[in-house]
Amino acid sequence: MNILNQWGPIGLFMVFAIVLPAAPILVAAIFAPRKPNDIKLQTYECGVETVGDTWVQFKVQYYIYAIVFLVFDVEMIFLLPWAIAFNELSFFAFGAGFLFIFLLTDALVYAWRKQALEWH
Amino acid sequence: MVVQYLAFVIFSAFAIIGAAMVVWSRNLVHSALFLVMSLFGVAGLFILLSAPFLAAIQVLVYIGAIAILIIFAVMLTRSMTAIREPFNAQSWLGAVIGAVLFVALVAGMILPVWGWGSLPTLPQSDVVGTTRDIGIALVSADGYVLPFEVASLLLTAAMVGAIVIARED
Amino acid sequence: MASFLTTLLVVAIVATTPLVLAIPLIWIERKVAARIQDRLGPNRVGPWGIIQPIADAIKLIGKEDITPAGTDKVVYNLAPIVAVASVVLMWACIPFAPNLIGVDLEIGVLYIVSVASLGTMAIMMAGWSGNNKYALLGAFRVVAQLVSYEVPLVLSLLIPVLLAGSMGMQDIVTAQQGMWFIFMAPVAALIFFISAQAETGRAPFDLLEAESELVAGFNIEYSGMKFGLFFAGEFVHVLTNGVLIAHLFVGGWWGLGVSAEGGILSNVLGLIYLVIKTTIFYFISLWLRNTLPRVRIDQLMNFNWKFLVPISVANLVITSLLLKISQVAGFAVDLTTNASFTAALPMTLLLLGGNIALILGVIAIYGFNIRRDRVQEEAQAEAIAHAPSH
Amino acid sequence: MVIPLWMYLIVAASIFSIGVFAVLARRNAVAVLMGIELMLNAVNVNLVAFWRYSTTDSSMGGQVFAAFLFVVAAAEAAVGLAIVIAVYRNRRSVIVEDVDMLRW
Repeated sequence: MNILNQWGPIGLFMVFAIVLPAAPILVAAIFAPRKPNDIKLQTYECGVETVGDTWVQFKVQYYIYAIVFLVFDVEMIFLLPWAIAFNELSFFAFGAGFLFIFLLTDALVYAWRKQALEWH
Repeated sequence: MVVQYLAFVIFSAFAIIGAAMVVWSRNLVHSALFLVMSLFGVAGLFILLSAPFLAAIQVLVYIGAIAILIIFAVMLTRSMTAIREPFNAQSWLGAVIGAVLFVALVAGMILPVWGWGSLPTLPQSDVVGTTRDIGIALVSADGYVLPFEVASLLLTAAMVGAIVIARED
Repeated sequence: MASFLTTLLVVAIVATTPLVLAIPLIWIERKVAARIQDRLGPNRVGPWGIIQPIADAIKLIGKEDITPAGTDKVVYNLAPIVAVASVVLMWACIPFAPNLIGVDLEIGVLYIVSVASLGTMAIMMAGWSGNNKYALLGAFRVVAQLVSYEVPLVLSLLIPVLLAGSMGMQDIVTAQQGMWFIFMAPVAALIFFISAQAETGRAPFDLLEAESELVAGFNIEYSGMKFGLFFAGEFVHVLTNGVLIAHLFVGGWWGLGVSAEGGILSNVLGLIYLVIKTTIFYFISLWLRNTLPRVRIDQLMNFNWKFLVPISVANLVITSLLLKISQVAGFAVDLTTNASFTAALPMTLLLLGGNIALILGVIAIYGFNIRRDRVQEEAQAEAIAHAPSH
Repeated sequence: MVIPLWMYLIVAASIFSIGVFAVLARRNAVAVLMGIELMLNAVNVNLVAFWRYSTTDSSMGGQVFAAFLFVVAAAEAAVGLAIVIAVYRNRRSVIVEDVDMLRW
């Protein structure tokens, strides 16, 4: 099977990639001393211990960066096959890719003009 | 191919158990992490279906971007992460609808049409199209060039819309 | 069965390589940092302190592993594993020599990028599970930085893919037989290097940790081996970036006396060339880390979104346009089949010209903007100075 | 021995049903959106499975269609979550039932 030849090793790789970092943690868990006390288990804070769950309000700015990133990431779905097939594309197909990039640049320009990319 | 079956079972278990835990978890961050698990299983299924490009895109877009977006949104609406009652009053109705849908799909559509009764349809060959073929199909005039541009437009619109809606002022 | 055992052996070797390399890397890193800062660095354990990282590892194993109260145990323990796993998985399809590669996937580059994006998830998990608001805030900043810099990274990654016409790592390296891609796309190489540096979260982009100012970032609640794993993951990630740049832009294992067909000599020489190239980029990365001052977060974001991303989009447009023109005009060569130096030269000159034009254009635009801002500021200062006192 | 098509379809159907249940039963709007993502994923599995097992069509239609679904999912997530954030800002709630201004 073609697909198994290529991706079977990747599956094995995944097992190794999980086992290799897990092993030192387990080894450490066996050898490391364990003497917990209340002070030691406190969350690392300045001064008074937080009461209840962690509770912070976050800036919406993080979300906006994530949106712009998402759009460019999704763009990759189309640009990568376009780049691979580049040598075989007609001028028309090449132009289609151009229009695609242009439309997305539009979105970036919009975000820029609306100061959505500023860090407040 | 025993290995293939094994991989199929593992990935399906990832996908289905992950999906079930998305619904079941009270903590929304756990839900999001189980969603990642489910999406990962689906990526594995894509590989079994000889679509490695889509599998990699699944990891890149869903796990690398959409899951991050969801966790950001969970954090931004943070006082709501631990709602005492995660299910609404009609949840039993939802469960019934979901179960009926599943039974109807499996017993009504999948098994009669593609299941035991019919001839087992098999893939044409082991070697299927590559990413290059996707690229050519996307931008050639007799291919999907119009959806390709519309996708770009949709992304632009989504980004503009999301920024407008989410901004503070 | 035999083939399965061979595969298992190959996978085991390739997967352990990055983690084994992490041990000397820690020593090299500390030594280089010390020399740059005019110190001696580790010099007690073993000759030149070379055993120091092993002593560190033993110390980490013997350290008490404190899991603070209120943590989400499963996610907390999973996060360092995912962080390291994402880096280890990247090595699955990084070539070492003409015939030495874990798996030569058809979608190699995409695989590497998507596996690397798992690291972002790990940071989010680490920051959230600690039940500490500073860790969470730190994680948010890191994630915002990582996702932002992934955009120029992937956009500049597209250029080698475009030139080689393939996403497979070996194909991209093979296509650079006559001409390294850095000569065809220096701008892309530079952007890739900068954003890769930011992806590892090191100086000058290390405000997520800011060791000299803050206590730590997302990993504040971690101690002992789990903290060590985050650290090891970072070290290996820097090396991985060096290897990636070597492969994508300076010809990977190509060098004098290497042939694509392989053979023992080619493989050995190829590995040596790759190590040399990687070392150079790794050293530049360390050098930057130890000499540049840290940027502020608004500078970080502005630099990415208003400088790197527009330039990488423009670079993509210019490079693809010139490539198409040279194909239509007929002097482009198919780099996968015929890629001697002379054959690739006209195309390279054209692309290089485009890149230089891009650089000049960027300098002109930013120079103009800076001058305009300064003139405005001076005019304002003038107005204030000459304003009537009443 | 190849995995038959109906196995993939059953996996997709179960993910889809779970997604439907999430959309109908969860109170938190973000969880509802996660349910929609699950449903879209199930559809994607179906698309790719039908493409792989199709005996008549040898084009890349299935994969291309799935790629467009990624775009739709991404757009849906971005805008949907933005709406949730905006609602939360104005009404301090992400419970779906609390957002009932349009209800008659």
